[in-house]
Amino acid sequence: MNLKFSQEDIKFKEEVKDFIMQNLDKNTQKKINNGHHLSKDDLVNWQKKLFEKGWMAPNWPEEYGGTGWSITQRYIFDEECGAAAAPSALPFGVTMVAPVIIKFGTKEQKAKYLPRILSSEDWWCQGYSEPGSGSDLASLSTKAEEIDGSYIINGTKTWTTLAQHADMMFILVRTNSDCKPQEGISFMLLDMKSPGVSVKPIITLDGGHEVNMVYLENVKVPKENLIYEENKGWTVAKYLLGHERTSIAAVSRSKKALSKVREIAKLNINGDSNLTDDSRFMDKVTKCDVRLQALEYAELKSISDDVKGIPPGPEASMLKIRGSEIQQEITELVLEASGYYANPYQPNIMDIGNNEPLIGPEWSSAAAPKYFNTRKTTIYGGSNEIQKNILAKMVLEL
Amino acid sequence: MNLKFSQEDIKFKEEVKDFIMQNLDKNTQKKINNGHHLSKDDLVNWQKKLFEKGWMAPNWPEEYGGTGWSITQRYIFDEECGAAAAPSALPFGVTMVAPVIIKFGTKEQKAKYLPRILSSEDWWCQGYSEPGSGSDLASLSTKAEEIDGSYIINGTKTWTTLAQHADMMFILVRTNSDCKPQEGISFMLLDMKSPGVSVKPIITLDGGHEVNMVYLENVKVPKENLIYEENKGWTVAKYLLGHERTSIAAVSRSKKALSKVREIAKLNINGDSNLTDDSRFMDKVTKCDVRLQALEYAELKSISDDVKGIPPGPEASMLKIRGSEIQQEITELVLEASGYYANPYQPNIMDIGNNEPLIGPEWSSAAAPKYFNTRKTTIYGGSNEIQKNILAKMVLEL
Amino acid sequence: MDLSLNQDQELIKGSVEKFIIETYDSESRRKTIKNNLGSDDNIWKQFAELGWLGLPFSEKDGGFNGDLMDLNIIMESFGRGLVVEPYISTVILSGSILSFCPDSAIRNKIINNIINGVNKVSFAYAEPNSRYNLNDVSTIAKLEDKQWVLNGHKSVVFGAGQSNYIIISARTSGNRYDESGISLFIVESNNPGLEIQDYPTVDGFKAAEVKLNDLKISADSLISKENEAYKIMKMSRDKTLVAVAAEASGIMSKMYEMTLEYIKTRKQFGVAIGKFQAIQHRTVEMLILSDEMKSLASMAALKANDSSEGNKSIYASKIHIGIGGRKLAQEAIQLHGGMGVTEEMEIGQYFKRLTMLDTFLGNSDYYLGAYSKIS
Amino acid sequence: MDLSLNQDQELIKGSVEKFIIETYDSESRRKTIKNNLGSDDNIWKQFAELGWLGLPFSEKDGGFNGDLMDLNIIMESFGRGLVVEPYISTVILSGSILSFCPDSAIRNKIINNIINGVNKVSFAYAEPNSRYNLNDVSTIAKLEDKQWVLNGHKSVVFGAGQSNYIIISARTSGNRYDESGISLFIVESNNPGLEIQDYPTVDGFKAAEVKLNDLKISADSLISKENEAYKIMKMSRDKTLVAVAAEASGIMSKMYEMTLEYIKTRKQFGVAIGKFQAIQHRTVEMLILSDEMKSLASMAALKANDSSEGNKSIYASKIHIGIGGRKLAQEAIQLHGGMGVTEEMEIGQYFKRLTMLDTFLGNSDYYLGAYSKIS
Repeated sequence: MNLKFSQEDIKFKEEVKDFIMQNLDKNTQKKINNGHHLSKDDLVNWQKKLFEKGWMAPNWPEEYGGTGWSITQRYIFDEECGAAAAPSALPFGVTMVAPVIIKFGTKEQKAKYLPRILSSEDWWCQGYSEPGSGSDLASLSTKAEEIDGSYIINGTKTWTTLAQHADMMFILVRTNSDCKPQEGISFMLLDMKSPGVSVKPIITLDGGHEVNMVYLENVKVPKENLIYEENKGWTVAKYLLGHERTSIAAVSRSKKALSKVREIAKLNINGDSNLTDDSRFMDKVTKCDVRLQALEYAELKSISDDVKGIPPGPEASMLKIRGSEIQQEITELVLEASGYYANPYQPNIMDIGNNEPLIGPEWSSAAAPKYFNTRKTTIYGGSNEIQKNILAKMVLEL
Repeated sequence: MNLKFSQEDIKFKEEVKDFIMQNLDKNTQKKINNGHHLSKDDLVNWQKKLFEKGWMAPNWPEEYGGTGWSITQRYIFDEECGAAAAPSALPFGVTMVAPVIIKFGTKEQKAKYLPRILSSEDWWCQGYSEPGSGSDLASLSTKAEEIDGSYIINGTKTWTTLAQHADMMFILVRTNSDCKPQEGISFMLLDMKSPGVSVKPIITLDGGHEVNMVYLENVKVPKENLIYEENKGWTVAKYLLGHERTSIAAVSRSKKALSKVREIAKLNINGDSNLTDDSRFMDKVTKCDVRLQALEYAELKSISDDVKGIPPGPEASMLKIRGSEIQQEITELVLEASGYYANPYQPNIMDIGNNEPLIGPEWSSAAAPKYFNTRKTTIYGGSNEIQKNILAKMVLEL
Repeated sequence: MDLSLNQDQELIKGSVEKFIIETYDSESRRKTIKNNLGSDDNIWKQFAELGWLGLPFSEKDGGFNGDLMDLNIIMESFGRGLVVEPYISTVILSGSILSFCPDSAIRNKIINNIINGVNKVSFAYAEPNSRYNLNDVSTIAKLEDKQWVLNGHKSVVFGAGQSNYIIISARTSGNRYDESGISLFIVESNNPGLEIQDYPTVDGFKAAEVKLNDLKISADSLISKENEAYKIMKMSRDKTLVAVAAEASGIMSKMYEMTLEYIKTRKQFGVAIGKFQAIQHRTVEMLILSDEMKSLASMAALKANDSSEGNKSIYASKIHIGIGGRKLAQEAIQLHGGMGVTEEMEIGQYFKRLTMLDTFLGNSDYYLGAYSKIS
Repeated sequence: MDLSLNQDQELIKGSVEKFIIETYDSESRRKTIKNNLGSDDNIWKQFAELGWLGLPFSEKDGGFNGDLMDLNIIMESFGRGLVVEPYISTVILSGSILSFCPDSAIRNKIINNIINGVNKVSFAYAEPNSRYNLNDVSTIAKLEDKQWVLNGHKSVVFGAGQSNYIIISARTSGNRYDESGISLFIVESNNPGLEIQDYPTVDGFKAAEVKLNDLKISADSLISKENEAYKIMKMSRDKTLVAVAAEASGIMSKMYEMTLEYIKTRKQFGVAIGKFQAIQHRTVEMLILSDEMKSLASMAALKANDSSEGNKSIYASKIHIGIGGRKLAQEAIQLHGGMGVTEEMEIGQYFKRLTMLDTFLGNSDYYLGAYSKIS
């Protein structure tokens, strides 16, 4: 066992650094550094750079456009992107639906969708949650009926992240009601431009518009958009769940965010002294760092398994639980550091063209909204309670 | 609303102080101050002094020997006993079985037992838990069968505190098995000198002998020792549970223990400096103090209700939960303060006649064993999990 | 010792509870916030009529001589109703400052106008780098030609943009961190030497940056004794903390109740999620945290003036807002699941307010430090 | 980067796991403790035969040149087996000290005797008021007539009463807290200048107060360079912490497993208590805490020698013992209910050891302070 980098690895690290320096938009970087929301353009522009470089899909097999990186290279890439405050690629396409298409898709489906994901031509969203079924996903009631060789879908999806920009949705629908809930679900690909699709914003606590209700009224989905078999959607969904593992822990982003907290602590924001002299504050930073070190090692093991082709186990749930908790703790630290300057509400201060005068330091301008909004990380992607249920069942066998 | 003392209250406070100073044995006090176990004599000697003064039973109605104190006097008495490290009277007699006898007992039962409790002639223990039923008390299986006008009891009780010294036990037994578990239980008084009673020590984590197994083999209990009605023992037990409220929070003892922690922190145990300079340590003391202040107010409200004759509600469970947690936290603080001197194991160092040399400071001599042993406070008297179940049902109505 | 409310207190409690339930609805509150008003005039008028604006002032000053427990009662209900009007900043914080200042025409006039609901007043003490230290004052006041000339930057002054008067702490002698040498001035908010940058706060209140650019005010604008304002500021802050604790107590009890209600109705896996034991135990913990806040807020109100225990109980209550309050608030959101993070649900509004209350006048870390010094 | 064990490591792991499961039973362990022996000679002999006593020493010194990951593997199993023999105090702590000291006849002889299992050695560093500071040394060593004369009181010296040699840190120059001026001496434990008060520790180990009353030893007993021992002490401590983290990891994983087993079998209200969701979620948290310990222990072993990250990872692992470890230990006892607090149940033995490991070489608060200084 060792954590050493080879000469090649060190060269690769330089290459990644250079790439980021030359391609990452400064305003995008500033937004991430200060906890502001990214625009669609911020994200797509970055993803297109990645695509041009061939680095859009480190988690895919090489034959489909994956990078073929070793565990060390994967680690280095994540680390450098985090350290430079580069955006993470939007997961719904490249990290979520793509592995599903690769595993279960037909040749035609692969040929049609994978290249468009790689090039960021399609923006994907996830149609899972419904108003009546959040944690209890299997109880979903959006219906797909087969009529004249197509599926006709009716129902409502909710918490659909960034659906307002989406071209495609992967969706779980009920194709059979006369069986156990899990056995009547299908996994489909739905064109968001289809007639009958309407998207209504849900405004979150921070005042932002990231999530949506998506109403589906007699939406027609061609049969070729079914993934795997009818009524086997649950199998597909479970596979997908396990494959989120490396992105979900957000280790490199949290490392960057925590080092940003350390930088903030060095500023003179408490009279002539700074927060590094405040052991109360610094101990919270350290405690967070301790857990983050543990998480980093766990993630490394997980990437290592992934590279070796070992299928993900329920340990992804542990990464999710701690990763989300740590993300929240870091936002608390920034909030605490902000003092009174956590109060001003200036959500759009970093948008291009905004001429409002900035109140207080840049780094605190989104401290409170970011804290509010980050409460979601323990709720979405399978709430931490659900993750604990999964671990209790799968690992503890209770 | 006010928390002020009247002139009379202040006089009473002086009287209590004087009484304690004149009557509390110094070695007993030293043991309490340093977290060591008390002997039977330590406790009985103190209780006899209380009896002589007429202060043995503040929680009883005056007609049976209670003190008739106001809420303020109750508060003052507890406070001063805590502050002086005076023992609390053993609860099983005066706080637990006595209110039951007063509420449910016959004239004869009252006449026979209450005076002997007041005078500490009888040492009581509690026969509730069984090896197979801890939290699930209603599932108890110790059987009482009526034969020739007496009950014959067979079964095993466990976690019986200080049964090795006991003259009497109040016991829950099953008198009917053909009904809901709660409906077949009776509450009885059992003479520990009866043939068929045998007591076997359980040694706890700290190496101490406080609890026991009590084996009951064909133990004869006269019918007049039944409390209330046959099969109504559950009603009696529930009544008793609510009446533990004022003693269970241990506020005044915890206040004393925490002020002792502050004293320890002032000693030079870290080079030339002391722990009061260590904000890590002191913040834990403060956080504990904050909760203790909240608990004190809640207890005051509870005593206030008690004095007004308002029957205790499920808020006793909250006192139990926080009171036990705080007791544990304080032992952690002493353990932390002890540093390396938490290591030496000298359980009997304060016993009279022990000639071992003391290793390290007196106050740390029981730090670790006390911490180990105090884990029990969240387990016994209805574990904190059970208290939460009770609150969920009775207060939250879930 | 007496732990029951007296008759007057029962009356106040009854009237404020009734007002909150019957009059202070969340729709109008949201409208006030959305329209960036900071306050609903009609509501403020009713506060005056009900006597709440005069409650903490002495009879001599034209007030009702309410004690801290009266204040506790009002503020607990305001917390439950999530009152967004600047009662704390005008009546309690600025009001205390004024009432602790020596008699003067301007002091008495403004107190009178606060009580009548005619004037709102803000207290500008914080500065960009002062964090929570009242004694960290870089704003300078100099006497020139019988006028005071003030220069400096006061940050996050609650309600400043909607106030008629602003009280300003400024240094008249000494060095930046000295406790002595601080004086208090009052100024009309339309004085051209004031630059007021008004903005909404994340929890629906209003605040402003107040910059003093050669602000010139008359000699009688000095309302404290020269150089001796620190003690008044500290006393006013501590009194305000009693109100803050009560507000937090109201918010926490309400959040607990809303969460309890939610888990009784929200179904997953075919049953109300309140049937799951893990959820039950966590909700019980919320109940206890809320109950502790109520105890600490009452303790602070009852003990505040006790010389040896007063500060300990006040600081304890403030510490619990930051620790117990944050825990309860996070659990409330978590148990509301996705709904908890939507702007639409009321729970989030309480969450935001409670979060910001921790920072107000010094957060829990600050008072952990303060507590260590006095115990 | 490679996260899998190499062949040698797999071999060590296999052999130590086998030994713990097949040979190291809790009955004999309890007998060793009860008889106040501190160590079972037969077990120690097997340690020597299996090569574990020589593992961390270099080949030049007659050892097996094991790295920190090898040590991690051994210690994790020792944690699971709750090994009470003084492996840490003799082989790791005293062994590291010796190996970092410059070559000398006595150094080499004793290392050899440790490897062979012939000698046990203790390291006496702490003093009654030194708490966890290695540089707080009041014990004085003076050179008189070509002999060193030592006076002082060394406290809680693990295994001193059962050791053949004791290494002593003493001040040869400078003031009480100076890092420079500390030297290391080795002395046979039967030297009449040593007064050894032997006692059992609360977790089943042995320790002693060691008082030096004009202890006279030959000039070659100075094993470090004069005045320059501090760095050696710190390096040895940090290396020992890597072993401590691994032991804690073994203990925590075992406690988690024992608790899981218990909640699967213990029935209340007619079902195994592991069926209750509140219990399940808490046990999951234990699993995560245990997993974190394993990650941190591995991280510490892999990074220890990295100049920029080494100390951070070591201190992080020690902090987690005190925070995560204590939490897990308390939960393990709580979920065992009454059984958890009996001396008879194994869980309590693990609880005690893990508790005391937090204090060993500095508790979590101490390393929170140390961490702040280096990050």
